[in-house]
Amino acid sequence: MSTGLPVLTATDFASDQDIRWCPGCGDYSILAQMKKMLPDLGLPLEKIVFISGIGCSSRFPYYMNTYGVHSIHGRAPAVATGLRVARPDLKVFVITGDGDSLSIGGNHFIHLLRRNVNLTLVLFNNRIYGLTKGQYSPTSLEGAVTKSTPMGAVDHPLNPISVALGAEASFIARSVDSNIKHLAATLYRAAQHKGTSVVEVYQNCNVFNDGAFSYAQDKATRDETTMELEHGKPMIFGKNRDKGIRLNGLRPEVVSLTDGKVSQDDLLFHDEKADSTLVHLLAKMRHPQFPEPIGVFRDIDIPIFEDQVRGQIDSAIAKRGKGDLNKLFNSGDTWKVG
Amino acid sequence: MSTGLPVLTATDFASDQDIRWCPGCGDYSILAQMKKMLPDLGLPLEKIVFISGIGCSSRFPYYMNTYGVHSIHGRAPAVATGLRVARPDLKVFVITGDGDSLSIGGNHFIHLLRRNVNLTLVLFNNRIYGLTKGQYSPTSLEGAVTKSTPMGAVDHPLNPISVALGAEASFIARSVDSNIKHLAATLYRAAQHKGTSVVEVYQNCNVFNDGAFSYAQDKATRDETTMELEHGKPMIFGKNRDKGIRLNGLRPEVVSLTDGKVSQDDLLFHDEKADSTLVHLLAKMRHPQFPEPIGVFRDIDIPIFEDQVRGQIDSAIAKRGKGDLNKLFNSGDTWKVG
Amino acid sequence: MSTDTPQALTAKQVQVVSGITVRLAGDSGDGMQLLGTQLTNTSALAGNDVATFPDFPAEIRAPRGTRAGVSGFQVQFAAHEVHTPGDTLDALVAMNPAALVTNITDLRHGGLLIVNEDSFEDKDLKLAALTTNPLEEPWVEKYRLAKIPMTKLTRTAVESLGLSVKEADRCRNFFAMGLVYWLYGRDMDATLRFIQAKFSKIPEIQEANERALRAGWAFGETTELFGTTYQVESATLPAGTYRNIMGNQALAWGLMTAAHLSGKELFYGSYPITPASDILHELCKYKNFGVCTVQAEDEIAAICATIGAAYGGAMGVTTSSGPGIALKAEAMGLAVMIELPLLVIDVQRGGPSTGLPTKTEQADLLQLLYGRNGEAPVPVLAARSPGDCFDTAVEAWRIATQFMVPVVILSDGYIANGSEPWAIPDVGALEPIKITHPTAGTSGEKFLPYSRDENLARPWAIPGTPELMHRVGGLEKQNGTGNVSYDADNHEKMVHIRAQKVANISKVIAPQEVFGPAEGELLVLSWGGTYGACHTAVQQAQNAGRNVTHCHLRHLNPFPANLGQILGKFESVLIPELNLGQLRMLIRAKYLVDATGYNRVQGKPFSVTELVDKINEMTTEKSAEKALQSRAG
Amino acid sequence: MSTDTPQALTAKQVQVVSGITVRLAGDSGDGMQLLGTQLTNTSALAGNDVATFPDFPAEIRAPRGTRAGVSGFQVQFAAHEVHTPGDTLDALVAMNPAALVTNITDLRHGGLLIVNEDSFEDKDLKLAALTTNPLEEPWVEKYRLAKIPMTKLTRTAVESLGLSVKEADRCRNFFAMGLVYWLYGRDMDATLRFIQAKFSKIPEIQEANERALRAGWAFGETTELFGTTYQVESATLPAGTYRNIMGNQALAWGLMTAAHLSGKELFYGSYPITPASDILHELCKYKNFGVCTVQAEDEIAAICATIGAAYGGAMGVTTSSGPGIALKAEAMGLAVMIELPLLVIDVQRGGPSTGLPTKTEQADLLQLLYGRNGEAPVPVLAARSPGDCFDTAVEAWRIATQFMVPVVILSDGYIANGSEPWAIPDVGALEPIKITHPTAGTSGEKFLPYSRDENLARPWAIPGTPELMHRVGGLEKQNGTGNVSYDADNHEKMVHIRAQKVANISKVIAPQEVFGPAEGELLVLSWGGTYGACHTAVQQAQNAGRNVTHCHLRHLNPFPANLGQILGKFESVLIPELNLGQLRMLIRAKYLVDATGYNRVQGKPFSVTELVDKINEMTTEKSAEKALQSRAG
Ligand SMILES: Cc1ncc(C[n+]2csc(CCOP(=O)(O)OP(=O)(O)O)c2C)c(N)n1
Ligand SMILES: Cc1ncc(C[n+]2csc(CCOP(=O)(O)OP(=O)(O)O)c2C)c(N)n1
Ligand code: SF4
Ligand code: SF4
Ligand SMILES: [Mg+2]
Ligand SMILES: [Mg+2]
Repeated sequence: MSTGLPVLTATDFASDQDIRWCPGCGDYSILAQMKKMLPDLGLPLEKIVFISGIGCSSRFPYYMNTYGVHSIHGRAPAVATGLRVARPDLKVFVITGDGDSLSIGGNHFIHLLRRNVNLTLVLFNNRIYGLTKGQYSPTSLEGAVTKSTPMGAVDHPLNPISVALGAEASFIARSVDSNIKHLAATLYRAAQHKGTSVVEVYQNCNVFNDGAFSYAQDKATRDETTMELEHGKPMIFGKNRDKGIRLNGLRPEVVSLTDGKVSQDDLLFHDEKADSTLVHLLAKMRHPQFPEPIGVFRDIDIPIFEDQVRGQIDSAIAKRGKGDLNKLFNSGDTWKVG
Repeated sequence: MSTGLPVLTATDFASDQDIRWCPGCGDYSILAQMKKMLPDLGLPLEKIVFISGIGCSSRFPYYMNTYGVHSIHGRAPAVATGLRVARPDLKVFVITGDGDSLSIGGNHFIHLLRRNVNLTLVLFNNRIYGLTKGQYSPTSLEGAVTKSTPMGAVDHPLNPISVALGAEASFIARSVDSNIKHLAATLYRAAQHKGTSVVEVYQNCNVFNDGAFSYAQDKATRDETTMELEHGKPMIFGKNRDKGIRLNGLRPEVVSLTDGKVSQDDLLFHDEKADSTLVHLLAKMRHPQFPEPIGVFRDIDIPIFEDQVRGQIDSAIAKRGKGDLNKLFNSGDTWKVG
Repeated sequence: MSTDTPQALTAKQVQVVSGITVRLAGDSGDGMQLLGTQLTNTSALAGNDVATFPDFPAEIRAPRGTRAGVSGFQVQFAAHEVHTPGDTLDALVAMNPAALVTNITDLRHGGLLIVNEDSFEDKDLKLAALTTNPLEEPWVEKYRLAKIPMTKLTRTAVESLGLSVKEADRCRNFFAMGLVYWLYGRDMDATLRFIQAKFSKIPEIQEANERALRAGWAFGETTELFGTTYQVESATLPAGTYRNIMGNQALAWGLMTAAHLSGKELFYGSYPITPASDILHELCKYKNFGVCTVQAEDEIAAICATIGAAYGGAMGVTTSSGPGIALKAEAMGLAVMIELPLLVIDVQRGGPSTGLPTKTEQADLLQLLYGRNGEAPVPVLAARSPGDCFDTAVEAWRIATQFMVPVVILSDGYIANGSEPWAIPDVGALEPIKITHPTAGTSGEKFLPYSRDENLARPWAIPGTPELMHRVGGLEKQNGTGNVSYDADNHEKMVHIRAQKVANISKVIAPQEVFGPAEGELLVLSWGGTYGACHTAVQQAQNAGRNVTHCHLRHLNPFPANLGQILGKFESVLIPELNLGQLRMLIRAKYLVDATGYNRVQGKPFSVTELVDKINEMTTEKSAEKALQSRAG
Repeated sequence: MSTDTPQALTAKQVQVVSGITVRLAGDSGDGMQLLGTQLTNTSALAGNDVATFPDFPAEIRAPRGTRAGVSGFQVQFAAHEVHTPGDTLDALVAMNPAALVTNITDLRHGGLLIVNEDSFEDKDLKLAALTTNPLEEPWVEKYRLAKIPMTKLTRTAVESLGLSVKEADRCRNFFAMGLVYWLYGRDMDATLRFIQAKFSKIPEIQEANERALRAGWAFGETTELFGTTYQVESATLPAGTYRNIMGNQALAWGLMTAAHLSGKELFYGSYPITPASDILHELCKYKNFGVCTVQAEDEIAAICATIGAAYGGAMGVTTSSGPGIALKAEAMGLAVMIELPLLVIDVQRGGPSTGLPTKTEQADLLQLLYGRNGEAPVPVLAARSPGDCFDTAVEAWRIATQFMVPVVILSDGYIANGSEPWAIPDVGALEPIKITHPTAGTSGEKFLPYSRDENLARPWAIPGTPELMHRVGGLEKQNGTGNVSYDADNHEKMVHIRAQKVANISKVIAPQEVFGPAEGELLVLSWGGTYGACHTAVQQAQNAGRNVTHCHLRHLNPFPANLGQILGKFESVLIPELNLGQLRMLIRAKYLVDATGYNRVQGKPFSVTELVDKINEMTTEKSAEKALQSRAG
């Protein structure tokens, strides 16, 4: 989209602060793709605000030459909601980690989604607490051995996509830090969505949880272990696009497209606008049983919180006229003295 | 189940405190059915603990002649988790409201479920904040006019069943305050489950949200507006059991069983052990488009948090022997003086 | 009232009295709060000064007829200034036995006791956990008892309307109202208007309530039961247009006015909690004033949303009560660190923990001052009366924006639900609140988000402003640039700047005033909602010739610059508080003054009498003329 | 060390010194913390008294070579008692330019400066934001510079093992270590054992590190670079078996011991936060001791789970740091109301808000005392050193169970990560903690969950006990029955009981002791982690003849019963704190003593020197003999 504005480049979005992530951290690539994607939005720097909680990932705003708030642990969605309601003219991004958004911040996360505040939330999922040096997180797998679980984690991990769906999110997507083209494209789609868009990014913490997503990151394996979702297209994956997903009752199953038994038309077709049941089914497809879907799971239009909040203000003014304090104070039973 | 214990009756479970709910409140019937059901568990009074947050519903423990904690707003699941881990010999119930569990307590709610702590949570859903005199809650419908939303609520309501499913709950059920037989039976099923069992109860707040669930409560309409789930049985409803639910792709649809076109075998069969996709689809069936399913949506067996926590302690002792502090203190580099 | 001995109820006579204290008590279902409000408005309209004290159970609808279910509303209306709802009752209206036994001890001997005798049957007594009928107890002799079959009389009054018994009985309260109106020569018009408005949709109910009201009045006139009616002349308040106002309402209006005066949009993020919820209920009515209310998922989200709005340039306000305020502590620390203007309002209730939600207390002062990690100072103001909530809100926002700091306002359940006549201000005449947001290019060099003005305030640059992009956050900031800094000296400097900034506020606030001699025997130092009782007690003691002065604080942090001097001028200092001595600790620590505390923690306001007694105990008889001298001088 | 002027590095000689302070500084990746720990243990094993101060960046791995990435570890080892890591350095080992420039100012003139010259190339200088090579600056003259090509030497040492360059270079730190060991005549055995254990799985790395260590030692011996080696005799500590212990470790062990002494299971609910997380990491290792650790979803859940466990009869403990403690405020109020024993531990860090996570501070005292709604008093204890964390934990649990009250322990980042020799106690010899849970039928009549014993403690009846079923909660409780009560007098009574219960603790705690004369010119009053610096400063001043006494508090609430008398015996009182004067306020308020504050908020411990200066400023020269007299008498 073109505006009269001077065209910006990725470097315009870099702040003057040196970056403090560990060498090799997946956060770098997410930062890079974000900067690469932002100019395409055609917005001036001052119209963009990054809001984060606490965590390695949440240092993100300091590295952006935009407005930003590095808030407190888990509360970024609430801060962002207030900002959007007060300033619907701003483009807001929420940057959060798996602990920030699903551990301490889980409640704000689901309430952000149910309100459908118009902003983009990027969830850096490294399945670990990075900043506090390696305790397990709500997305750590069962049995994960970490600083706080020497004998293995015992709670069942949360699936960010399922939680988002449980909270009726209107836009849900997933990407991978190292899959940079896909990541940039997915961030762009999310930024275009009207309402809350959630992007889970598989992010490697090479210091405390190295290789957690290697299956989805390695060029060698990723075509077999992930499946790019395309709206209206059949669900096909594999280096040679030789496998697909077919529906069997309410169950997805992997089928071969080479043995001639199954044709593309028999496959499950992706529909970003479909009932949430399809999204649910896709969310449940986990490695290694299934290729893990990446891309946009869902993109539907439903009313936006701040639009409605402000809409009520406008219609109240339309109905009752702009309020007059003196009138208000003098309404009802009053009396004069002297 | 029979134990050597003196057989208890409902009245044994009544405390000496007078009940302070509004006349006509749905909470009375839930309390009554709970007391009616408890003796069937064959547990002595002292082995049972009721833990609640804050709200009208959360006054519940005061009325039970068992142990109990009337904790703070939204935190009952956390208190209960600590108690269960410390005391796996106790039968624990969590009593909570729609605001208590899904507004301020939403995060503890989902983390309780993902841990699958062995207890029964009863969610009194009256779609309103009762105790604070009538503000909208996360389950209030869009447009709900309440003390805090004179022009109607604008956020999209949370569906407790969907949220529970998003957090991978192992037992999910729904019942209605006035449907007392069904309520008692459902509470009993929940209490029998090993793991976290969630029961959403439609509860009438006759003072601030009267009739919110009248469609599901009135004997006249409830057979048409609700559908009792039965494991392994086809989904049939209607006063004359003349309607059923059939699957169309991933979509459920209401079909007539009278026009001879559809037979019971064509219907969707309920399976409490099925993939979560079926539960998801049932959760999405809302009045008036669909009859709302009541009864047990899901009942699966997965590992229990406190069992595993204690299991690790036991195996650590088995492996390394019961710890000896003197040994520990004197291990590693030490030196003598004098 | 003068007389203290029961007087026969004979021939009617009008007695002029300077003030009357009445309490209406009945079932929470009986609409006592509504009656109380009506009597209050009517009395205010009659030109009396009034003060009220509603007292209702924590339960929504406690079981009918039980003691727990009793709801009461006390009003004092007088021909002179009143600052409290009154200590003892001149009249008690008890709609049932539970209401009688739970309130009777507050009725003065010889006071008027009006009961609905229809509700004293065995089942009623049982509900009130009574084995005998109190009306037959010897101690009722101490009062002037008026037994009235209100139920029967009301039913007859509305008979022809064909209402159900239940509906008919619901009109009882208006019968009682009518009787009270007659007794005190009150005008029924306002209440009739109210009935018409409220029940316009159900004409027969409207008609029924009107009839019940009139029947009550007529009953008083015709029956032999009452020998005297009472007349309270109108008080001489300062000239102006008045209305009756409740504390939470005044707070809401004050916030709206502050937004207006500063040209800001009011963003209000809150989570319901007693007794603060009514602020939310009030503000959400005024969307056409551009008021934006968000009911958040919890108190943490509420304040965080408010912080987000403040970063965006709005007037951010969040309110709660004790337990909810505790949850806001961490986020308040963030607001301190990022130095944004913000109002955090605590309507205090009985604590600790869930405590006594519907009772009043002053025990959150130290929580608001110190309940955050690290050195995180915030200004704290406290309102002293329902009407004062308005001014306090406006001043708090003035300070917040001038010093770029979150400001705390303390109210309490007593003033939040209490009401008093309020001299309506002319909004146009109020001093505007000037706020400037920096814009690009005002200075050539790089923008410094943590640069300082003469107040040590940093610039409030808001998103959308070209070239001023900057990041704020909870990590220590480098002064000037606002970049994250772990530098030792910078940290110490910032800790001092944040403290000094708050301390500097004492330079802009009005010097503390006192009521009474500027020096002498005893200074009564109070804050917040106890103003009325303390002021009245000091006044009475002064009139009785005691050498005592009253000093009431609005500013708890920082203290007014001249407070030290004031304290130094008195032989002793008495600090009455509805807590265990929180202000007292602050005063002792700061001024090393051996202040005495008078502390009550009973969930209810002070009585004037207990304070007068304490003052008498701490002052000497002979001091009378001393007092006069220094007043003369 | 004595000499202060650079001396030529010529013929080797052994110099016996009473103590040495060394700091190892390098990239966070260079393993400086590991080296520091090794040097500490080795020195402790050599019988020295030691004190340490690790100082690392907030980032996990700040960018290599930058100033932000510098990690340091300071050790003082001595032949006498030491309570601080030392003010100025006798030797600084700098592995790169960033480490050099960020630490050099702490090296005393004439101090030994050892650098890895291989890491002073242009790219290294650039990373450190340097334009010139500091080794060529004139000011290095002030120090005894030893430029050593550590990288090259290490590579040669491990050459034959066929490691990658990266792997080889990782051994550099052990080369430096070996050199330091030689310099101070340290024994390499312990470190060799450590290397063998740590790298047993990768033999070639193990071998490489061993070689590097030996090469460093050999280099010292052979090279002409060093004229002197230093010898530190072993200190004369009280007899016993010692180990080196860190604060968080001692805290964890103290909790386990308290559980053992009380026959309770330790339930630990926590949420990770710097600098408290290591307590979780430590405790979760000891499952075979029956320790139950739960990492909750947030701090609120952590304390609530702990409350649930406590209700169930377990020993409940929750830990956090400032921001997380703020979140626990509401639940702490619940614990106060339901009167259950519980430990809440705050390892303080720089604030407010997220502040300076890895820096130390003492600014949470008032938060813990007052950061809750209503009157919600809790006992507060503070540990004074790493080893003292153990005793403090045990005493805190003793108090909690004896008085049925949640108890707060304050630690801080400095003692949490610092270490010192610890005289290992014989657990069998420690006094047991007696706890009795009531059982059914002990008394015929109805069980009263809120009845009181001589300490005002209520019975701890736990679920599963027949006939004792009862409900607790956050609403005010009726004394005795524990039923919900809104009664005015009961509320006031309960508020006083909860306050009195905490006040009563002063009857059971040991009377406060002082170090120095019992009366005189100056009392230095301190608390928590500043013990070491304050004690050492007072000792030095006393030795210099000043009339000064040290009083260090473990109990902040209630204060020891005799504190008032102690304060009264001194002409002036100095209260040094790493905050803006929080204890000072409490002391002034309670005792009306005009105490002076010495306050630093720089995220780091006091230096002994600054305190000595302050003491000298507040005492008189002539007081010397006075001091001696009162010591004699
Ligand atoms: C209230 C509070 N509790 C705890 C912490 C400590 N803390 C900081 S970040 C973090 C979790 C980080 O994990 P995640 O959100 O996954 O982010 P990551 O570092 O992995 O990117 C924790 C527990 C804090 N800063 N504040
Ligand atoms: C920390 C805190 N915030 C707010 C409140 C006030 N409060 C009490 S109950 C409640 C909500 C009640 O709604 P719900 O959970 O649906 O229970 P119900 O009364 O409807 O049964 C609120 C907001 C409180 N007691 N504590
Ligand atoms: S700790 Fe992990 S997540 Fe954090 S910066 Fe380092 S690599 Fe990245
Ligand atoms: S307010 Fe509603 S929910 Fe609460 S007791 Fe009354 S009827 Fe029941
Ligand atoms: Mg993470
Ligand atoms: Mg509800």
